[in-house]
Amino acid sequence: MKNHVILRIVTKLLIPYILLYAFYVLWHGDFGPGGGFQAGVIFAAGIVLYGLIFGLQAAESAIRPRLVQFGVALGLLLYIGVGIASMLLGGAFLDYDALGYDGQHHGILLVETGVFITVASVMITIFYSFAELVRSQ
Amino acid sequence: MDGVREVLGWLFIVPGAVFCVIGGIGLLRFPEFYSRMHAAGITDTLGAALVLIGLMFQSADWTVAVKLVVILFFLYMTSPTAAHALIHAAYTSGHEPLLADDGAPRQKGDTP
Amino acid sequence: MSGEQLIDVVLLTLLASTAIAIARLRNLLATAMLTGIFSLLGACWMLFLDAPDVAFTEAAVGAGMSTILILAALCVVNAEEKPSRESPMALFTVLLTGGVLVYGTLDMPSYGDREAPATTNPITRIYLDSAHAPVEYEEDHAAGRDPGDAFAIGIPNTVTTVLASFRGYDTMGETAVIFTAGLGVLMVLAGARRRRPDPITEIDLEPADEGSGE
Amino acid sequence: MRSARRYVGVKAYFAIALLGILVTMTLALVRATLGPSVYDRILAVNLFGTATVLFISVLGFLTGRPDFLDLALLYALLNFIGTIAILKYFKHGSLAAGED
Repeated sequence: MKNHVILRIVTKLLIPYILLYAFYVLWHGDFGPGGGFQAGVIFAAGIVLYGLIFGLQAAESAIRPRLVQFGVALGLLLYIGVGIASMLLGGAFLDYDALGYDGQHHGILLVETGVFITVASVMITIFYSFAELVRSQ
Repeated sequence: MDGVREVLGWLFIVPGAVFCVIGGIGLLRFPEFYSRMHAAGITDTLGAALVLIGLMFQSADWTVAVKLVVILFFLYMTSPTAAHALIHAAYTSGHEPLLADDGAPRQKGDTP
Repeated sequence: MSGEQLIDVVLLTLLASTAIAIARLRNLLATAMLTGIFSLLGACWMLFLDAPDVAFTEAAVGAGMSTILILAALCVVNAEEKPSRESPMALFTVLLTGGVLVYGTLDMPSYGDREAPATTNPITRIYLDSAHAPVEYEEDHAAGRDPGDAFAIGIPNTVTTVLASFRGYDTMGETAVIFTAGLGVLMVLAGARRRRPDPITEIDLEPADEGSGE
Repeated sequence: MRSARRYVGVKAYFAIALLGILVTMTLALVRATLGPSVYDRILAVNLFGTATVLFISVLGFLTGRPDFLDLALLYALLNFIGTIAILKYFKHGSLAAGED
């Protein structure tokens, strides 16, 4: 697929928009359909498209597997961290009102970002694992 | 204003839907892959464009119209590319066209 | 039959026939493609039932990932399903389970029922009212008082509010489930990779430079 | 209950377009099921994806909820990936290969 000029050019044109759309879904989820989970899947799909066209090697040098494995845990930690922060600030666990002015809004955005990081990382990790499995056979 | 919208709706959306159905019928009835590709192209480009342009005239809000333009742009970017990749893959892997250049069946087969 | 019901019936018929086709086909690649169609139809149907958030999830997963993950799994196994014996016992079990499930739905309120618990329960009102912004919140905050209405959150999309704020614990659990699933896949596949060392194919990876294609 | 009030101002051409798109979907589904070669099936799935984008857009206008268009945009962006993945699997037998 790498020698396929038309596919490569269109993919290069398309991937930035897919990633941008993922962030739109993440941060616009308060107002329209969408949220962290959907955004994570869309982001992962963009990376997977890059891997499909330019090869696994190129995708892994763009987004390193170590980084992705780090992200799998980071997202969940961010989620729990918001809960603990609201406890430290005097509220209950995950009580966003304790986070200050407009705390609900900020708390929800932070939590959704955590879900986004975990979901995107898990999806990319699964793709990398399967692709490497086939390559090493 | 509403009358103009009405007329534009009938002028764009209904023909768009008709072209979609035509593409679908061609996809089902044509004898082999390359001619089916041609039929599917009608839905992918003409049908989709007419329906989406017709919807643009119906939208009450400019953000909705912009979203429709963006949808049309990405459809026009991806579906011909996918069609090109598909036909390239089929041709290079030795999938021969069933019909000769003059439209006569090249071989006895399942042509209806 | 109203037009609305017509569309409902057509969509459900298409879903059922896709499912039957998936069950009948032996070629697993074709099955993967029909699964994609099933997901597209499912998203359309959920959207038709006014559930854009659920449809959005179905769309993102169905169009983006599930086909790719099925294909990735197909790379490892055979692409043709082995013909299996059709035992009457299995058919009986499936029919029994399906019958029990259908029997269970008889107790549920019918579609669009005004008296359904989901519409009469007061919590529904609280969830839906939460979209209003807390009116005097800014002054309350400046004065160091608690806001007047504890349930006013001020986010227009109620689904996001319920998922991330009212049911924040549930969503945290779901994230933990995804985390565990990723961890499981990583450990299983990494183990499988280590058991089959193949130094030759591991080494001959071409350097990734983009310009070589033209 | 989805009230009938929402459909009072309904335009007939939206309903006609919706039915036409449903017919197209049915035809594409039949081709995807029958399709003798893999390429026919990929073609049918691709067409089905386009029909879905149109269905969602028209449904959004029919029910007066244009935020449905976010979904149509998502499909317009992502349908491509599935087609490419199937093609790549069919040609190379793997999703990881980098060279053609």
